[in-house]
Amino acid sequence: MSILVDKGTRVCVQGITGRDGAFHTNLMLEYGTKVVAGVTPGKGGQKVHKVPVFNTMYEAVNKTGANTSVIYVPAKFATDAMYEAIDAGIKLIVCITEGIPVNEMLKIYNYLKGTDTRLVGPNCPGVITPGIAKVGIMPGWIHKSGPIGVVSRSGTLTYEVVSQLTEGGLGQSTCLGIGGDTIIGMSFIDILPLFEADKDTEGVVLIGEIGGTDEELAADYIKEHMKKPVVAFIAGRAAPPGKRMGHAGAIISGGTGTAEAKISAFQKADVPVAQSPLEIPDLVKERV
Amino acid sequence: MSILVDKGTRVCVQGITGRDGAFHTNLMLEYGTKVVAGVTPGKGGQKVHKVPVFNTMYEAVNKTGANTSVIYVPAKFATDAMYEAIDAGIKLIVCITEGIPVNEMLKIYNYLKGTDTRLVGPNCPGVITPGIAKVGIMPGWIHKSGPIGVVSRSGTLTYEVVSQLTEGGLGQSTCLGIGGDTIIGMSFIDILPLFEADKDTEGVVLIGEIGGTDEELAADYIKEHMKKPVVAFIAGRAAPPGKRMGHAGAIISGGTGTAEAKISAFQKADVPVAQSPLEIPDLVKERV
Amino acid sequence: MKIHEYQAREIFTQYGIPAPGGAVCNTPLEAKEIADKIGKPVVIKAQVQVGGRGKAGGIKIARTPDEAEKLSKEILSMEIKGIPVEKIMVAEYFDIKEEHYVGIVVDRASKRIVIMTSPVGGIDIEQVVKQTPEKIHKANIDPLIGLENYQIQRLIAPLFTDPELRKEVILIIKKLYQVFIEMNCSLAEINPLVVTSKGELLACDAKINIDDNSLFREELAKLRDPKAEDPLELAAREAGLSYVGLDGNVACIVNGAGLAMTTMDMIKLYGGEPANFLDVGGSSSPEKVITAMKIILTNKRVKSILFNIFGGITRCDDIASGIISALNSMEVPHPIVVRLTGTNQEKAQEMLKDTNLNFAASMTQGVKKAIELAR
Amino acid sequence: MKIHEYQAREIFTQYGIPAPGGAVCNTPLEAKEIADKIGKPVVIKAQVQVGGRGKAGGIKIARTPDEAEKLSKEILSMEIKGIPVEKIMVAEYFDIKEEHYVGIVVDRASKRIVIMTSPVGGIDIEQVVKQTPEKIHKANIDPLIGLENYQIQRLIAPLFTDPELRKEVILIIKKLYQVFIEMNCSLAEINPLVVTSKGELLACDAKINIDDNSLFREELAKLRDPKAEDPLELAAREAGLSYVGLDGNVACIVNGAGLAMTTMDMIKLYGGEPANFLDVGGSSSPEKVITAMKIILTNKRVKSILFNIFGGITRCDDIASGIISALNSMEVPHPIVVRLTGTNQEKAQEMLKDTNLNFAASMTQGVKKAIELAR
Repeated sequence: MSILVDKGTRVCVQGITGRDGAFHTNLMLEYGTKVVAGVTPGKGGQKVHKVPVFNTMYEAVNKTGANTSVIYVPAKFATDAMYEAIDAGIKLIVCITEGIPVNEMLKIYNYLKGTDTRLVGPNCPGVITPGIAKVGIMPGWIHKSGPIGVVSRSGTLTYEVVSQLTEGGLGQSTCLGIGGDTIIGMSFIDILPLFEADKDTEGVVLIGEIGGTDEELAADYIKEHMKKPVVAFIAGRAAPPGKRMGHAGAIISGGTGTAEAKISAFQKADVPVAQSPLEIPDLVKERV
Repeated sequence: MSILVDKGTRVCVQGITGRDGAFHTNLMLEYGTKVVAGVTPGKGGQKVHKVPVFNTMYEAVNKTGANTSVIYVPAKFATDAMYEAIDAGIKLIVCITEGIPVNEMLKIYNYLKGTDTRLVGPNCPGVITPGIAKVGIMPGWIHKSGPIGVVSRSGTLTYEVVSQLTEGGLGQSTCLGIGGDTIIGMSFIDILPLFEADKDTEGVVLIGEIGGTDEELAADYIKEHMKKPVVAFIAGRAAPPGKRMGHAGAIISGGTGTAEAKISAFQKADVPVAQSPLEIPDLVKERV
Repeated sequence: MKIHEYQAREIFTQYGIPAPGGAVCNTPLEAKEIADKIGKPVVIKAQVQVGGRGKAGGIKIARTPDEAEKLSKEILSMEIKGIPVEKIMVAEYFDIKEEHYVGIVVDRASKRIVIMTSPVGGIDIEQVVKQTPEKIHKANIDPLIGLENYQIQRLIAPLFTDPELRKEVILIIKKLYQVFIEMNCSLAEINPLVVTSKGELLACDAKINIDDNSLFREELAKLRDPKAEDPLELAAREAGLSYVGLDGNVACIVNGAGLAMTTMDMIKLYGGEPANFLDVGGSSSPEKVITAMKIILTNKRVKSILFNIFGGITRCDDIASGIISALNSMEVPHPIVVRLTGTNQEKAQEMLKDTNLNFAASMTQGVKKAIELAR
Repeated sequence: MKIHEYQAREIFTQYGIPAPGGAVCNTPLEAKEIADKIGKPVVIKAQVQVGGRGKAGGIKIARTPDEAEKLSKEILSMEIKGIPVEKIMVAEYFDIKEEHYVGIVVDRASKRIVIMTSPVGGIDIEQVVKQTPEKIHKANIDPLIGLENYQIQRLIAPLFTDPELRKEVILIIKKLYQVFIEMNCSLAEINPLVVTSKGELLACDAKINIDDNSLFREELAKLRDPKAEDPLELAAREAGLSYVGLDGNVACIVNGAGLAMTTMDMIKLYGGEPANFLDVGGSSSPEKVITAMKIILTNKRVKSILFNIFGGITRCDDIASGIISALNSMEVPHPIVVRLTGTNQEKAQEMLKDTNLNFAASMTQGVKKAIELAR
């Protein structure tokens, strides 16, 4: 087992004919992901790495049975792509795109509540179930199948942590980045219950960062609902307040969102917080 | 048992200080309905027929435990009242108001899907569970407790049918009018499953009219899902096409919505269709 | 509420939807002047709110201003489906390469807004729906989200291949949607959306129906043309009633649309012919009853009048006091049958006990009595 | 993105939110002229995008045009929190009866839009939230529905009792919400919303932050004042990078915000001091690397440079080719430590094998090496 992505995952790449879309389609295929379709309006009929391209998601889903979409289209068109995917009945949308306006994401988030579709991202590296399928842009080779779930607000920092885990002999059930934006689809508290329920996950690594209160909510959730051990890491201890640290969501403002507050929340929930990614594998081994 | 309205129903009247609101508050109280609160912005602190008036639904719900709202406010303010009721956690909204713009109702309808609130109406007479409570404007005295569920797109026509049933010795489990507008909250196919599941309902009378295809959908639903007998009546056999018959929804346009089509759909579903309200009690007795 | 083509065209123009040059007028001379100004062949179109005006001869092409004057005179003297032509639209005539259809409606079944396109424009779209449904392309719009680009793309892909035309059509559809939302439409239609022989895109006909429940907005209400309407229906609506005239002789005054329809149905069932549909509405007042009586008395075919009232929010005493005022203020030459049940019925019966009306205890009894009295 | 008070005030005025008369200027003489035109006492306010300008002496009241000139001169020569005052706002001064707060923000926790009102206006709202939270009134707006009347009613009931004032405030809040939506704001605030001694309602301060992700809209992007910003951060942003200057001497160039923050954290953890946050972003190109190098070399405190790249969508070969171009096109006086892992890493290693950079196999190794080289 795993969460979100498994053997039944059939991927449609939205924006498959773009530079990044085509490049990562190839890498996903090489990893063994069932990329069954791509969509770029006006380019239907082409093929990208032997994957058939359609003009619309509706066509792609109907003709290929795609159930998962990964979005590489530019920010200006990304929410349109999401609505199209929802409308076509896609069950999981993974949105890689960065820079989507907040008011559009607010609408998408509230709209999704009335549907069966789940959204990971935007501004995220995607979801990988090692050895089965990767849906996104993470380098596949650093991952190894195993019992640890990884959930993160970051992209490359996740790769760093995963490669530490793999080097430390700890494989992963599923790893995912939920995105660095202010408003994202699934949050930590949406992902943690999935890991808690997943038979193949024995422990979870949670990688947070400054900004917002999602880590504090996650700490509360872990304390009250989780039996599986969780190890946390928080990026941004050295960040000054009031400055956006790259991610739209990584900003300490009005005294909330500090690394200290998040670390203290985890400590209160008996979740050990690593000081550096290097420490994570040992903290996990102590608990699992 | 019954559907939608029962002993636990605690009503808040939105627009309680208006002419109709106050008048029907009194009649609902006389019928035995637990009218626990009223709301009119700016008139908080007053009492109407000993019912306390609040400025906001939030206050009304928090202070009185109201779980059902009945709306008598003018069309211009009615959707605002509905959003307020939804926001305050009301479980059933009964909207009596007539003349609400269609585009506002389209929004309300689609918004409700993401909530736990049910809407009966607008432009409807309300819901009554005889002997227990009435939430609306129907004359209480024509009803009698018993095994027949009544659901109707009409108001006064429903009274006519109900009084025939009562005179014919057939009491009612719950009677409701779902409203005569183009876009309404609950439709026949939302109500029929409730009657099918209700232990105290042994048969259903469905009163349709020209316009739309809700009766055709109901016929399909009955054929495929219902074990309890249903008797139908369709108003508007003598209506000319292209003319709106009072109700915004009662119009034959583009060849759809004719009485013939609806009657034929029911006949195909083995649902007897009465030629006049007078025939209904006998048709029910034959089946129940 | 229907509005005229020229009104819809003005709205489209305000929103930036391209239309052929032209103007509306009500005399042949003005038509000539407009044609002269355009300086090209023109098309003259009767402004009537009924379908099939083309087949009825209400649309003609004039090559010269003089011909425009002549044809305008003909059209302005026509009646189309019983409606006299009061105004005509004179617009530039174009050679047509393609005729498409774009329309937006409220869809009752899905409870959403539906946009439809078809490469088969210029004819009644319902015919296309019936005969070649595969040529209709639909998109379902969630009113909470609005029209999305992917939906437009899907709708126009089967109609237009030229990228430049596509760009223009996308804008036109967005503007049409904006009209639909901002003008509280129940229908907004361009049929045909024309590609001229020179490759221009033009909305060559404009149709807008406005949601009746939105007419509290003054800017929408003022679009109504009282002349385009049956005067009795107009008078009824202004008094807050619903009236539809029919061909029979048994008039009825009923509270509630469903019961009013059923009353008509029963009149027919028992061998009579209803003279009208008349719903006095929910919160009825004595004044409404008086207006209802006046409207009914205008219909010379009427032989008897049936009041069929089942009071809920309507109070029987309001109706009774309306009947009394009406009898006191006007001559009523027809026999009246009264059936009053429901809210405040005792009070009403008390009020009417000294009149010489025919009382009925049930709808059936009332209907039968009224039919009998109409013979 | 923050914008100046005077810009926010202009936007408010365009939307019909009432504000005191006045204008913005950048010389004492102009200030005198504006004050003269107003003909009443004026308030002079420094236009700087930092909080606490009042306490810092950046807001002064002038009774006469001459005094306005004198005080303007003082304010225009000030620096507030390190920012020189370039412009001042000169506005009519009013006797204040009440000061309220109205603000709209994106609420991360509820993922909705939140409107807040408070009868305690004119001071930092976060202080009110902390000290007297019962004086903050909130409404949660579903972005799919928008602001509803009942919400406004609830928000203003505790602030205003006068029915006329309430009507005006309802309009102001509706307009503020419209500004928030149409201008893609992350914050839109009137603080204080003043009731003058004569009973007038005026927005006496205006604050708008615009969502950075919406700056592709030109009309929003042009509101940016480059002078109000750190020049390095500006240069970085224009090149598609994220840069924040810090006080240390170990520079870092990282791909990904989380990894960049962690790199800073690690530099500190191992006893060094980071010179900056620098994220080259997702789809990185060689050009971005060159710009990053240029920015870092502008910081005179820098002693060593660490590249920490874990390639995903970023390709290591792009970074490598950027490094090579940078080394070829500019003088780099500091030692460079390179850690490159991930997508196309072999290609990158091959490209860089002939340079004399310091290579690190891991982040920890790279961080330690860079700290060592900075000593």
